[in-house]
Parts: sequence; structure tokens; C-alpha cells
Amino acid sequence: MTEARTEVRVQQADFDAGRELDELRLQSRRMGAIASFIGVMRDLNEGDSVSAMTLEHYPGMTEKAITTIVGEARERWPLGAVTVIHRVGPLQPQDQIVFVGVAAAHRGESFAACEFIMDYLKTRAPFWKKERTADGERWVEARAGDESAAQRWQEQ
Amino acid sequence: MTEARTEVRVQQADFDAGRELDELRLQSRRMGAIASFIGVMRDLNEGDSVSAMTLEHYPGMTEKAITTIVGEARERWPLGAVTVIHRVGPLQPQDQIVFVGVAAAHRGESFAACEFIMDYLKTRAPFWKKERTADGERWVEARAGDESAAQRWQEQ
Amino acid sequence: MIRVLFFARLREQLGTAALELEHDGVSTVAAAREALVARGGEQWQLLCADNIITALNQEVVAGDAPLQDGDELAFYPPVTGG
Amino acid sequence: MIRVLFFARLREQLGTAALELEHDGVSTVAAAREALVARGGEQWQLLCADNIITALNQEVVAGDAPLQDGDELAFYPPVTGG
Repeated sequence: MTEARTEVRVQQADFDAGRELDELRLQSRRMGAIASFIGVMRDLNEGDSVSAMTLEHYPGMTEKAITTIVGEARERWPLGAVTVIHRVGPLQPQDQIVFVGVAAAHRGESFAACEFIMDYLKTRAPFWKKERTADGERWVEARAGDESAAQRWQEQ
Repeated sequence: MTEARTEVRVQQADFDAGRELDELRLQSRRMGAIASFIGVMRDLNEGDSVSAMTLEHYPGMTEKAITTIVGEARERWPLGAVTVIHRVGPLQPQDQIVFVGVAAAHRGESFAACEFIMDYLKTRAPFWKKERTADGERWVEARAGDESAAQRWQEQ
Repeated sequence: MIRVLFFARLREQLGTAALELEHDGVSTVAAAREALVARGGEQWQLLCADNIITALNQEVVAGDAPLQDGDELAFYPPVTGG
Repeated sequence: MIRVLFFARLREQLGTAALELEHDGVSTVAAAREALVARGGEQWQLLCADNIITALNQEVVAGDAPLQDGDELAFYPPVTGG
């Protein structure tokens, strides 16, 4: 396989998932599978209604951490183009937060790599969510379930 | 959870994956995860260059079989809206063949259900691919790997 | 009458996409297969191959599934969509 | 000099997003943490919590990682992106 493209973007602006998927698809004539994931802001967390959110990040390190995660995925599976976009700044319910798209020759690899990248991004990339509820603002707590989702890849 | 929408379409026309993803996302304010898959026509199969493909199907049964598969996924995981689109008729390399999009509250469920639906669609829904190579037309052979991918869900 | 359908490679090999079969004396899917082979000749033994799938009224069934007048019965090779 | 950064809840609790620390006598990440607590007072014990992550030049490291003049050292709570 020739060097496949990895694109990582951290941005305040929204993204067009359809355009990203088209770009992944048209990068190669050999990739039969594109798995993707979009994380969406929910209006409910820990049982409380959430009206808005702000995403803080560590500029520079976020891109570096995500690029490292994609590199680890490439060591595990033969992949084509990969695109990861993560938004920062103020967000509203139903806004897109993150996009991960993975092209591969076959679907098993694209699914596994897409889920791997999300599990690692959730637990390794320096982003923090602060949400607004009726009681004011609060930092979102990390979930034990996210850590165990990432850990399970180390047992394989 | 209120009744979530299942949309199944079998059509000759291409589809706009971005629009489908937007519709999945805007169906609910409670779904934080949208996993999706796009199957793409490759220009290579079994080591031979493929210049074109025709997809035959069993009209009526394809929609019914896919709807049943989505129903089985809903019995396994709590899901939001689900969209499955499968194209039929003539296709070129890099054309989109199939779209599966699954919304869920959390990402683990959306990934599992999306892969489950693809694995079952591949082995249960009555579609057949005929491809054109330099030696003429030939029917694509079913892969043992697809059957074992579907079987593994029965062991869980 | 039973409406019988054939798809893909099987349709091409038999040179037939659809036909009508009398329901009389054809009480199961397996009996329909035998009647088709008896009527069509050696080439129709293809219907007996292990990997041929049978669907009755658009649901996959085994050979012992009972047939009723007006049913739609399909024979087809392993599927390759997606 | 070592450039030290704090993020999210920790940044708010310390009331500081960034500061400069003399490199002299601060040879490891753990030593930098001790120097910050000594200099900042009790509230800065927060840096010693088990779940606080340390990144040196934008890579996660343990306390024994050596520091060099000009390094960028970050302290932050568990991440919650994605």
C-alpha cells in the first residue's frame, strides 16, 4: 500500500461529514470500506438537562496525540485514508463534536480501527468538556467505562 | 425510548451520505453517537481488475430482509434512528454501494449495531454482484469470511 | 398455483427468471423442487445443490416448509451484496 | 526556564493557566511538582492527586521524566473529549 493520508484537524468551526466521507472515498480505488463515527452533543448528562457546552483543549498536543493514535491504528490494521476532526469552543445540543472516518480494503478493518481511534481519543487526547445545566457550569467527569473501552484493545 | 425510526431504501440512484447523517443526528437530542458504514465499489477483486458491476436483487425481499436485520439489532442494543440504503443496477469503481447509519445514546452500541447490520446484510439480504473483468462478466463468489463474521454474533 | 422465482447465476443457468407451478400434489418446498427437476430435466438438478437457498413468501425456509396456493417460492445462490 | 501549563478544572482551581519555573534544581517532573507546591501553598497540593496527568513537551510522562531548560510541562485532569 502506498503511503495513505492521515488528516487531523482541531477547529472551532463545524464540519461537513458528507464532504469528508466523499474525500475518503475518492482517495483510492482499492478501498471498499469506509467506517465513520460522529459524536454529537446530547442535551442530557448524568440525569441533568444540559443547555450548552464549552470544549477546552491543549493546543498542539491534541493534534499530536490524535496523530499518534492514528499511527497506532495503522500498526494494527492495513488502512487507507483516515480523517479525524475535533471541535473546540462553545457547542449546543445536537452539534457535531467529533468525526472519525477510516477507509480500508475490507469492512472489518475499517470498523475496528474507527472504534479503536475513538476509544483512545476519548481517554488520551487532551480535551475537556464543561457543561451548563440549570445549576450553573460544571466540568464533565471522566467515565470509567471509557477507560475500560480503551484497555480492552491492549488485551488483544 | 420512544419508537425510533428505521428507514430502509433499495434504489438505483446514488445517495448523499452527509444528508443521511444529518437526518440521523437531528432525529433526537438524546443520541450522542452515530456510527456509519459505506461500502464502495473496488476496481480489484480476486486479483483481477474490475471495470464495472451490476447488482441484481430480489425486489421486496431485500427490503424485508434488511428490516428484519435492523429489528434483530434493536433487540440486542438500545438504538435511535437507523438508516440502511442499498443500491442496485449498474455501478462503477468508487461508486457507493451501501450505507448503514446507526444512532445511539453511546458509541459502543452504535458501532456494534452498525457492524452487526452489515455482517447480516452481507450474508442474508438477497443481492448478487456480477462484475466485468478483462475476461468478461462473472458472478461474484460468496466469501466464507462473511459467513463467519455473521456467525460470531450468535456466539455472544 | 405457486409462483417460482430464480435469481442471479441460477436464473442464467436455467434460462428462466420466473414460472408458475401447479399446487396440486406439491405440498412442500422440497416437493416443489422435485417437481421442477422432473419437469425441467438434468440441468435443473442445480436446484438441489447444497448452497441453493429457498425463500417462501420472501422468508428463508427449509425443504419441509408447507406450500399453499398463491405462494411465492424463490431459489437463489449465496448472496453477495453489501 | 520551564514553561508550565494547567488545564480545565485544575486551571480554574489554581487560578493560573501558565507560569515560568526556574530550571535550576528542578531536574524531573516530580521535582517540578514539589517546587510548585512549595512555592504555591496548600491549594497546589492538587497537583499531587492520583488522577492528575503530566505531559512533557506534549507527551504524557511519569514523574521521573528528566527536565531540560526550555521544556514545556503540563498538568491536567482526566480528559473528557470525543
